[in-house]
Amino acid sequence: MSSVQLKRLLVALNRVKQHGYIPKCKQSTAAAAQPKKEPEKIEVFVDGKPIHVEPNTTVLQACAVAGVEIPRYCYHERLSIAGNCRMCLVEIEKTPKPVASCAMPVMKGMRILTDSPLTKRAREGVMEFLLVNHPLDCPICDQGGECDLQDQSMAFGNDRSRFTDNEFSGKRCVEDKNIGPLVKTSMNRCIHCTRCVRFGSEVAGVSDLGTTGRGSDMIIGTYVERLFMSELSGNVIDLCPVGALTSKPYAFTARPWETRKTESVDVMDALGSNIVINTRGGDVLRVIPRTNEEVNEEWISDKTRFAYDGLKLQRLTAPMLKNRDGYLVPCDWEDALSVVAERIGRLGNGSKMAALAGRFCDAEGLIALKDLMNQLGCETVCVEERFPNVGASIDLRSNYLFNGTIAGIEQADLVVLIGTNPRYEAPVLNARIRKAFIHNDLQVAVIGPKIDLTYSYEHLGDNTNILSDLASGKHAFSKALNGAKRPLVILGSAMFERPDAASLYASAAQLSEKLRDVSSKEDKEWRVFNVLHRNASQVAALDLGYKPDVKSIIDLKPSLLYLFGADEGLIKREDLPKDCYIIYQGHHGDRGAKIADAILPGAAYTEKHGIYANTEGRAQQTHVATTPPGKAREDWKIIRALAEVCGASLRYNDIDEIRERIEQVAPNLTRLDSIEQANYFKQNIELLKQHQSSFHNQPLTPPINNLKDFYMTDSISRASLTMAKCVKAVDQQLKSQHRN
Amino acid sequence: MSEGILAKVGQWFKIMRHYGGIKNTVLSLYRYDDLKTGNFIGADKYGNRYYQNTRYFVGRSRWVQYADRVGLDYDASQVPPEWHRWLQYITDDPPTTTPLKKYPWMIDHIENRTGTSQIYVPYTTVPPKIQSWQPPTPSTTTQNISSTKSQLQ
Amino acid sequence: MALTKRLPLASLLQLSNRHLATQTPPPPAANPPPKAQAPPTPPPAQPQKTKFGPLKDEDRIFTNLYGRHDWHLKGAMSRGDWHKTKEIVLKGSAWIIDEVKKSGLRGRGGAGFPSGLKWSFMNKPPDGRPKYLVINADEGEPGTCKDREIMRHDPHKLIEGCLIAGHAMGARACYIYIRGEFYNEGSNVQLAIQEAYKAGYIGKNACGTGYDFDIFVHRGAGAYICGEETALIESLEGKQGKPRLKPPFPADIGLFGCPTTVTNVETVAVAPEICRRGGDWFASFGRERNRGTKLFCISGHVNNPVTVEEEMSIPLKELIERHAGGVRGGWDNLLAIIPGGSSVPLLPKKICDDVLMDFDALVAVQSGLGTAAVIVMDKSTDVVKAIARLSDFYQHESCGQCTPCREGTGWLAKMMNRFVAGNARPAEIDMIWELSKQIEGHTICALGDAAAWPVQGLIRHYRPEMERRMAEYAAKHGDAPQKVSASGH
Amino acid sequence: MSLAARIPQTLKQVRPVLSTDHAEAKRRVLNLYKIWLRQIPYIRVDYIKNNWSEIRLRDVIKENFMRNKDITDLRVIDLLVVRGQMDFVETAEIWRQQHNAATLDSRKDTYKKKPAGFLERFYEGH
Repeated sequence: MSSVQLKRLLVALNRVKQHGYIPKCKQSTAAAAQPKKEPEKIEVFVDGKPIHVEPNTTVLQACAVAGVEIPRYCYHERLSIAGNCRMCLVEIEKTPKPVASCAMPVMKGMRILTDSPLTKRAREGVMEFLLVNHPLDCPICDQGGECDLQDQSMAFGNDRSRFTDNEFSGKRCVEDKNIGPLVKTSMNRCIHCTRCVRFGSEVAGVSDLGTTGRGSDMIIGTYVERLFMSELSGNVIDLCPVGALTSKPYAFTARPWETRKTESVDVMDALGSNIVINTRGGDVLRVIPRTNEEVNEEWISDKTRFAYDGLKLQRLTAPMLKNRDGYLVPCDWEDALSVVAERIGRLGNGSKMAALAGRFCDAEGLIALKDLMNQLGCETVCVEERFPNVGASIDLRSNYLFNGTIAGIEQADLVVLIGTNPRYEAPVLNARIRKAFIHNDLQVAVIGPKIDLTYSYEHLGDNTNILSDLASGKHAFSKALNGAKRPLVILGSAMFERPDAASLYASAAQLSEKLRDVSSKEDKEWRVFNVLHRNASQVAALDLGYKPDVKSIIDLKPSLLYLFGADEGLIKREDLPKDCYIIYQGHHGDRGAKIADAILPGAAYTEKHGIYANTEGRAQQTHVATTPPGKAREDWKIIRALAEVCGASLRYNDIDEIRERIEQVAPNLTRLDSIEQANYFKQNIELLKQHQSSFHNQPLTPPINNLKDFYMTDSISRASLTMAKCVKAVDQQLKSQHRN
Repeated sequence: MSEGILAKVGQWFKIMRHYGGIKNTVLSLYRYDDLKTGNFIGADKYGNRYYQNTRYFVGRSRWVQYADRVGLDYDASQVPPEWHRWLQYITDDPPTTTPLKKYPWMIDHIENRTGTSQIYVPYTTVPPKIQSWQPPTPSTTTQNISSTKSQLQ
Repeated sequence: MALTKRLPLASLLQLSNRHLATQTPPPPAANPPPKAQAPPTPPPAQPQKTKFGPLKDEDRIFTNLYGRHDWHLKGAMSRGDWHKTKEIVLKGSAWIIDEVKKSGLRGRGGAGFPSGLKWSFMNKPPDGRPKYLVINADEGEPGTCKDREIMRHDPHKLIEGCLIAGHAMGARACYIYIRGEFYNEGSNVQLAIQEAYKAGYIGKNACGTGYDFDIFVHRGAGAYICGEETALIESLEGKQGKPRLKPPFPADIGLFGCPTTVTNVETVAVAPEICRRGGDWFASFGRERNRGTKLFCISGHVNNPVTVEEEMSIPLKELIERHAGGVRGGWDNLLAIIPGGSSVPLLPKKICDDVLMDFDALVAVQSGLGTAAVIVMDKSTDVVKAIARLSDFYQHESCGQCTPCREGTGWLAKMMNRFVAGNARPAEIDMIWELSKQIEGHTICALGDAAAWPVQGLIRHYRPEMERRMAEYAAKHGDAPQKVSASGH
Repeated sequence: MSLAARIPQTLKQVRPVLSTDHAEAKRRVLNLYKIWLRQIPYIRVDYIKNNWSEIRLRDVIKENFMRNKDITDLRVIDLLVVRGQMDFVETAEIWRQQHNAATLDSRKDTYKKKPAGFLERFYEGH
């Protein structure tokens, strides 16, 4: 046993001691959701080996259960079955022809032969046909090394070529399409598996891609040259089994075996999509999704996938202090920390100090900053996104979480979206809703503007009265609502910016509680009320006791303000007293750095071990893919060092110790990959009863309602050239004559 | 034997004649630890003189006496390329008999400057991986953040 | 439809004579029904039949095949259509299916699936979904022009058949998918439907039976593949005409997700006559398992190309000699015959001499009855070029959905076109054989098989001819025809 | 986890490298130590730049031997002896260069120590 293994074992044992259990990686909601009677299993034989599978599984899935991998191109677990590549042909005893295993349901006593001469010959034949018109450009193809066609032709193809006819007439040539700044096409390589077409129409909900032509003239494309207008368009790159659709920003950058893969978590939205960061030589080369059934399945949004080039631009790489002329100049850490500490010390106590945390902050940095500020006597430690102070407010976790869980959407039968546009606030969540809409007949109702959500929904209107109408049962939709067995009410966090956020929140919570009375008959544990956050740091910040109230900072008129990655521009220089000293700690020179007097360069999410809690309250951690650039340091270390210079004492010296500290404050944040259930709706409702509702007249409009605004929302994506190109492309598309 | 001695003495005189007096001979011996006689083939414009004596074995049969002004700081890189090719037996025609063609793009020969203040220092030619944020300075406006955007448009 | 029916003047007289003979003796309204209804019809206890054809005129079902008479409702009724349809419908679906089963009718679209069995698949307990009958009138098989004749000259037979077949399977409506090029045929069918609606034969309370049945005409856009049943369904639904995966079969999930049966025009059109005259009557024609009469479309190098109704199992030679005026230049001038439309392998003369025209006999000689479109080729034909042309056709008509067909048909066509000149090595004949085997049976629909079979037929029977051409070409252009290598792409 | 308990068992079964028992191994080690000590005057001359005194050099040699004093595995001891002989030959034959020989002295610092305090380490960049 190596020392590393030993250490891990010790850590695990430690965990057992602390929690009494080893935190499970993934709870299977699918298993929990099927208490119903198990259908009788069918016995089939794969290469003579008997296995039992459920009826309605396909032959291919049955083989997978038996541990036999059937080669495939067109088949994909999350897409409908096309059955057109014919690579998955297997022989079944007593059938004259080989059958396409991806589409064939198993039948009792079926004897599947995956290794018979007939099967092998069929695969070989299909491989040969696929390669007739596939160009031999593997050396310059970006898919090389992770190409299904390459791998499978090695495994199943013939070792001789019979393509004599290519010497007479050549291979098929297809014009490359320009479908936007993200996806590069090389249509000669296309093998017509139609995965991209199916993804577009089934998951992304845009029918931009399709097939035209017939026979060998069939081509995948957009018919007229236009943009693939989807916020999930990058996923077709992963889906394409060959190099026909590849990443434009990543083009000709690296081979997959050269890159170092780091499993991490995305912070571009509050969903916490699981990602793999590919790096080479300290350079983030690309971001690809990682499968997590509970969160993102295997999709990620374009912002998640392509905004990484923002991590290389506009970075803060050295501490900066203002010189005598009032301009920021780079300096050493020693100087920066001592000057900042001196400014803090000059205040005497922390009552005139404030701190504001932004959207990319990890739990480690958040707890360190909060500890420091509290030790210095400062209580105004806020987070950028607001939350209404009504009822129990943030004291009960269930008030600000997406309680129903993302995977829970698939069990829901009705979703009410209040003032949110999930398509652009959490694209992968929207794909999940669409999935449920297609497969489970999920009914969706929207309170807000009429927007294109890629699925049809009942539009209830966009004014605030509807909420009270729904709650009182006066609304026409109330009947459907009250009949719902597993409803979900999703409240957009953008609504908390409104002046009547408290009333809005109260009525949404009350409505949810009312619906829960019905749903609890079906499922006692069903949780109706959900908040869809937009900021990755929000839930962890609230868990750690940050105040969701930016206004209190302005009211305080602080003489020192600590901006921790706060780049939304909620506090302007004019709002603060003239002599207010602003410290900015973060990774990008954005709105926060512009108004700062001192800059402490921190690490971006790819450069640190950080815990992030997503909108469901699921704690997940990022890992170090690259080191912070220049003199930048991990955030909690900066604060820890500053504390030491200030004379405050933060008692943690390494990542394990700070996580122990987090555990003292919010133990759920250290139980990675699991959701701590929160269930205090009743109590909150009691408290909410005291609230007097008063609504404003302005319509419930989420801030981002078209694709153009989706791309650049935060300091990383604002710095990203790729995202800027996307904005431009969408702009052009909207102006072009082929709008839709 | 005596002939041998006579021959040796004759040789000495020959050498001294070749070098032009006792003083020059001693100086030469001091500079090169060697005294060779041969035909003077030519001199370049830096003052290096080139000799040949085919009685020596190939490899030793051609040599250079560096310009007097360099003293002991002579260096093989002081030989200009047109003489280098003769000196290294790349050609048998010295530039005195067959001068090389002159092109306008040819620059003057420069000796190796390692160890001097004009030393060659390699530098990176690739752009930096990380582009730092430039804080507003007196000369720039405050439009830094949107600069990437404006570059694009 | 390169091979349209052309009637030389000489045969015109003969044809019309025969038709007159059909028409004159029995008063059309009176003659057939008693046969169907009369119980004392002697059971067909005939001894093993050994001689098949020619069909007697009174046994013909399609009595207006040549358009000599009025195709409108009135004329059709005078030929016996819509006679006692109500009674047939009222006998119920089980009786109709039973009668069709008894008749031994096999699908006339090419695959030859027993129709009674197929229709009975639809009689599952209802689950709330409507059922549909879809008529495949997308007749695009080269050499075939039987449905076309029915639709333009006898549309009421089809419509009456739709009603009966539709009732047999409990269909709510019927869609007739007519090939786009059949403009006049589509118009005729549409007019006939209008007439039938007006007469109350279809629509609400069809024929006064209390059964509601609607018929819609849908005109295709001329893709051969839309003649495949699932592609036809897709096309009807407004999608690209590309075959669906089976299972699920259309009888479970078909048009608009409802149980659907797709049948050929001829199959449906003979149904009323079978019901009227009894399944036993129909079963008295042809050999065991190949019962009934059939429309044969004879085209190519014959003196008198014709579409004719004949008894099943009629010898091929007799069929051609009797109805098509014989092969151009005499039977000895015959080279080969494609017996069932372009997608079946061709037969050389020595097999044609005594082969019977039915499903089983042609399968026995490694061909097929298909749509019974007999394409005759005399000795002036370049047989390799003819098959190469068919390969081109299949390449053009492949839908491009599944790999072996999309890539394979093009490859076959490329090779076949080289074989025409002989620009290939003899070893490539084995290769193309293997390729065709790689396509056959590996595709979603049968188009892959259809593309492979003609090539296989050619190699089976004309390999020496192909090798001769290659040798000739090699002699003319130097030894090796091209830089063929085993490894080069 | 009885890793320690298993070691003697496995050791019994393996083939010896040189020594069959501890007495023999000890003899080998002492022999090696002696030849190193005898070489001291020559090392001082050969590696003059290190400017070793005789006492210092004796300490260095002793320290190098004492570093492995707790090793009980015969095979390991034997291999260390072989290694020491190789080092010796290299030193005696002057195959080593001055700075290379200097590495015999472990107290000669060739790297900077990592700071222990958090702040110092922070400034260092850790």
